[in-house]
Amino acid sequence: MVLPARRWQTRRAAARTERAGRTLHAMDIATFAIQCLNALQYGLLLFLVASGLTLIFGIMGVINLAHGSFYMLGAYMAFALAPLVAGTLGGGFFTTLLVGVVLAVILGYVLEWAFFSFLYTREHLQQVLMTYGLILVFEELRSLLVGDDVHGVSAPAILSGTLPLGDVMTYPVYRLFMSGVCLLLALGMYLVFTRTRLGMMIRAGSSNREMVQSLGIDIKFLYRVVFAAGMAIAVLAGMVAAPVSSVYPGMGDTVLILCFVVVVIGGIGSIRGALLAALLIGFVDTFGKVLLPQAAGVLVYVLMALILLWRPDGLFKAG
Amino acid sequence: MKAIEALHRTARTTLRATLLAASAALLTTAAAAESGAKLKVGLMLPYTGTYAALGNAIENGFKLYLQEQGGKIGDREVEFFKVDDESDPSKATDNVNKLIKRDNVDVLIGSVHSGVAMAMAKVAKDTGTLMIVPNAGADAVTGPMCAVNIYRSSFSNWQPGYAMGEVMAKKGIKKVVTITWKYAAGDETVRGFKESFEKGGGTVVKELNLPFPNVEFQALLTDIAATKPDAVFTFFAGGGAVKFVKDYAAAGLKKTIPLYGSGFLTDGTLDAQGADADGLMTALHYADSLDTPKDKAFRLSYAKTYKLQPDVYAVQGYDAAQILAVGMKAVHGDLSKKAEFAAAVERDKIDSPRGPFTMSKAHNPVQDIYLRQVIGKENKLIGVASKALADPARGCKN
Amino acid sequence: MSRFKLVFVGLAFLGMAAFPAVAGSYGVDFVTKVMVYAIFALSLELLVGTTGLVCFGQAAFFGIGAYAVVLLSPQSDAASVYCLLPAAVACAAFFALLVGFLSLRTKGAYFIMVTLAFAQMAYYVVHDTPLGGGTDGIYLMFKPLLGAWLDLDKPLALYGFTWACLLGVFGFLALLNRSRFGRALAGIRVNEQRMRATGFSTYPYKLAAFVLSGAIAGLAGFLFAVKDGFVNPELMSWHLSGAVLIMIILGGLGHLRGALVGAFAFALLQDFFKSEAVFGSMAKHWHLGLGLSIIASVVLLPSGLVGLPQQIRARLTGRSQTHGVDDAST
Amino acid sequence: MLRGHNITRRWGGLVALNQVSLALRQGSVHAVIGTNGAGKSTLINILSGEIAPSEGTVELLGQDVTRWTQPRRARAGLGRSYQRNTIYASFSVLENCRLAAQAMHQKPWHWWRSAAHCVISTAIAAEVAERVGLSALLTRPAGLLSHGQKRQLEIAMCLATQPQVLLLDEPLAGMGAEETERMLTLLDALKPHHAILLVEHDMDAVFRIADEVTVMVNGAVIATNTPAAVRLNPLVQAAYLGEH
Repeated sequence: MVLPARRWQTRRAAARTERAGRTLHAMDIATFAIQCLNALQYGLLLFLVASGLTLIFGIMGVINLAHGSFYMLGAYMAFALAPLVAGTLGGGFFTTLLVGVVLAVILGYVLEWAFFSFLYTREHLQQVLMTYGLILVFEELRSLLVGDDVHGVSAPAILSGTLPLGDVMTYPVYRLFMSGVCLLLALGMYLVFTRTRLGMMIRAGSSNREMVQSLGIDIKFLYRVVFAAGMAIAVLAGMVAAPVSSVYPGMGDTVLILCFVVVVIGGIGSIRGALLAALLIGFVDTFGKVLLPQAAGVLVYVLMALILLWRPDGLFKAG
Repeated sequence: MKAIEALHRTARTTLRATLLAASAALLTTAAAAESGAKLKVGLMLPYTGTYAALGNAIENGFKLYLQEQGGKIGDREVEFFKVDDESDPSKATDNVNKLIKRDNVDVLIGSVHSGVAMAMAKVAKDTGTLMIVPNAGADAVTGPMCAVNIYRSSFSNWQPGYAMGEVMAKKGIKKVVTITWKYAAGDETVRGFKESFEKGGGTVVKELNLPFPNVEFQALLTDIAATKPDAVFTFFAGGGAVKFVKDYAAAGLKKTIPLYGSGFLTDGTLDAQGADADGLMTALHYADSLDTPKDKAFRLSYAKTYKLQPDVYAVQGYDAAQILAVGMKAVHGDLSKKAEFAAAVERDKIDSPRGPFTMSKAHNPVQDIYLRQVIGKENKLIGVASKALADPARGCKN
Repeated sequence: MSRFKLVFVGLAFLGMAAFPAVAGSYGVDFVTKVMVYAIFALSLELLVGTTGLVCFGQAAFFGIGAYAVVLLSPQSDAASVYCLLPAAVACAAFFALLVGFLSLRTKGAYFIMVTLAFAQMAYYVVHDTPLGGGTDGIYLMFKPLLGAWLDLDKPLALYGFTWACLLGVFGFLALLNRSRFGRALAGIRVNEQRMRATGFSTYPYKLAAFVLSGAIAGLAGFLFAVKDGFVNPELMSWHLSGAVLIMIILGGLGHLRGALVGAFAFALLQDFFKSEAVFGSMAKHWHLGLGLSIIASVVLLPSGLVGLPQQIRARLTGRSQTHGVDDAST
Repeated sequence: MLRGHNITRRWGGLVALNQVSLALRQGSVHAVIGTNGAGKSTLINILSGEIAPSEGTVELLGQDVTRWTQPRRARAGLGRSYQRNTIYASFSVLENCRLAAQAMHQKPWHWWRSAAHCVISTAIAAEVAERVGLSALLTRPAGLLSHGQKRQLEIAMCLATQPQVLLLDEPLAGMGAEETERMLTLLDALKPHHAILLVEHDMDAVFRIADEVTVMVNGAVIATNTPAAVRLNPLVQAAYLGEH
């Protein structure tokens, strides 16, 4: 005879095995591996967008709400520039990328000069107001110039193939290319930060503004460069993502908050932290959707809250 | 320095102008509506943001009908008042009040976003203002919220889903996975689908959801591949629909697991989706090649007027104007006779480009839902998925 | 200056009180809405302007106050304001206590983001779970009654009630700012470390301010729900948190009347640029005008709209602004 | 009255303070000198409770306060001034002092009463302002004071909490001769009733006023003695005073 308590335990154990069995069924090893790949790829894309933000945020202390608009600008550039570039330079996707980035650098440089250069001595929140104004202006200019329709951007022919993945699925080569770009950029930023004089200046600038000035570095120029670089990265991210995400009004909006989450989890101004945080979010989001669909929307924020309660300065403090 | 001063001055003048305009707007509460001269139509549609293109199409459709009638509805000239609802339900009540109380409109046309439409319906019901919904499919508008003065020229979310469920069950498809955004339109469409599909003997083995504006589908596509259903049914619209269709094709699933959807998956998005959408089957109350005289005339006239191809939203806007015209004619321009207005609309057939339809008691179209297939950037008509399908109007006490 | 302030605020409240006499029903509605937003902005001003805590999740408290009204109202008849108002405020305050308790451990931009995170959690709870009644929102079937004599379903009654609430909140915060509590908060804004060294345990002060702010936002939420009779998850979205932050920055941080002015200016600017009478077909691109005027205000009004008189005076007397008195601690 | 015992502070692998001990007595000024980076500020921060020591204990008025928070130590009678001015620029001189005085009479629940009506705080504020010689400038916004006046106000705010132990971080920094003189007179006047720790770079002033001097090098104490004895200490001369 089995005691009631024991019986209850057995039943619970049975339930547990059954549940485990179901989960196992839902996700065998191959699927798990593919999901990891998805998470990795999503995380890397997030990093690509967020790294520009963390650069501007960390070094200049500007909370740039318009970063999402820069991303949108990039995506629309990929759409609108392609025919122009093909017509004038005869180039394809990669030439367009190059042209876009160059334009972004120029635009970023000018934007900093026109809208931000006089704001650093003011209250920080004035900058927030400024970037908010920019969001509205960018969004409307987009509507006036390109219209409100959804557009697709096709991937370049060389990258439009797919790789077989399991028996039903395939994996688009272009996504691999995207991940490659993200990794390259991460590596590039790492090298610039650790190996070059500019990187040294940037790191010094993020930790101590007075010291930089006392070293005789032109901080105005430094800021302008950083802002332009941050913008160029966002635009690049938008252009690279365009063939996958397509371009549509309001696309910068959704990406913005996620980017801030990445930056803050990673530690403001830390490229390493941003990379780690982006990957973390990639995994949480991907597996959350599959395993905990009811809470998928909230998981990322729970993650952020938990991490910040554990480490109030993010994973890596800059400097 | 001069420049700055000038700027200052402009800023000040602008401020003054703002205050003047605003106070003027606030204070004029015109009692001019009584004159009976012009019919005041309030368009509360999204003109900015994600749905801006839809708002414009609806307005175009509405104005096209008006133009065909010589600029008059029920012998009254029409004056338009427009409000951008921004697809933001939290501002909806204010926006609709702007039209009702400030502009004293006789008719409300709106909106696209169903949360906004819900807020509007509440105000319309409370104030008794005539309202025609030209898109938002929220079941509740012609369900629990139904009223004698609230009409819909489009569809209920339930309708395309239900029709597609019937079709797929008839095809002998057994196991289906559904995937949509976790919000009302998605939920209601899937619910309609499930109702008819399971009635027809199929089973929905998995219902996948993702939080609303999220467009990162890869994880769920992998899940679909692992589940290996016979087919997938989906509801997405706008940018999300484009990305979903492209991702679905890129993941190679299109070849192995056929994708079906509510028609919004491929409406207004085909250019962006390109070849990835080819062959997709969807259900909606309109298609690109209906080949009826009425539709041909409509399309020709629309294309001429706006240099654009019409879409389902334009049709819905056009029909909103038709519904208004039918009612207006019956009451001879006196909108206070709500019961007679309603009786006329319920009795008459609306000669829509989508094919004639009638209005249910709850004021939702009783219409054919077409089965369409994407062929060469067009939603070609394949057949009728469900003939004269009426929304069950659950909760409507009319 | 102080007398000027008093006169300005007094006139503003008198003007609002007298407004329904000259305005039509839309005007009454409009100003009711703006007054609700002004209360909401004041709640944030207590945190940002007074205490120096930039909260980016204020909409959550607003939304919780609003949802509490709808969810706690009986289905079949009207509730009493006496029960419902405290209940809505208490719900918001309780959530603020929870959020503040955890988030006040962090500082600066991290604090901004943690408050955002909690607000997003609240948003997704009402958006994705059956608790909140769905993504399309839910209706308040019967508006609450205030005793037998004041039916908040009547626009004028609601206007008066909102006006009184605004006056109450404004007066309360004005007193609070002058009190020892308020001075301590101001000290914390400028230099929290110094306050600690002086002997103030700053955490309880900040938490108290946070809860108060949440409660006031809850009051604004209550009024909003009663006004619209409809609540929607968008009430908790970060867009609204952002908008209210923009209002107080536009108005001028560090001044209670800044929140008032900001709420009005923001609403009027929107209405102005949306007006077809002025802009014709460009009215549909009203974001452009709003964006440009916000940028212009940043360029031309370094201390917000409330700093404008001083700026003009400085210009008239031919002197540049005195930069001596600012809150930089060095 | 304040005693630090074997205080050690490590930042990662770096040792900022190594086994530092010192004791302050009422009626004496204890100066701490040392080069930049010797650990003086870290020491003051640990004594006042701003940062926690890795090892060692702090004793205030006979109680072990190592685990107390900074505000609690402050209320128990430990006052400190900062190297940088920490006054509130937009408040008047009186308000600055009153805010500090208020720390002992917080009563935050009195939300309806203006802080200006708090009799005790106002009286204390006026008194400390007078002691540092600012009573003529009570209504002036602190941001408009001269540098020396700001330093005086800093001390006044420190005194407003009526502490028994004072930790002063470079109160003379950036002052002119006349202002220095006034400050030293003030310190002399404070000496009988307070225990004072003075971190200072101005050697002349230190040797004039201090009763005891601790010399720190690289986070460690190399000598503690009377000024005269310290001056003669060869270790100190080699490490520090030799530069003169």
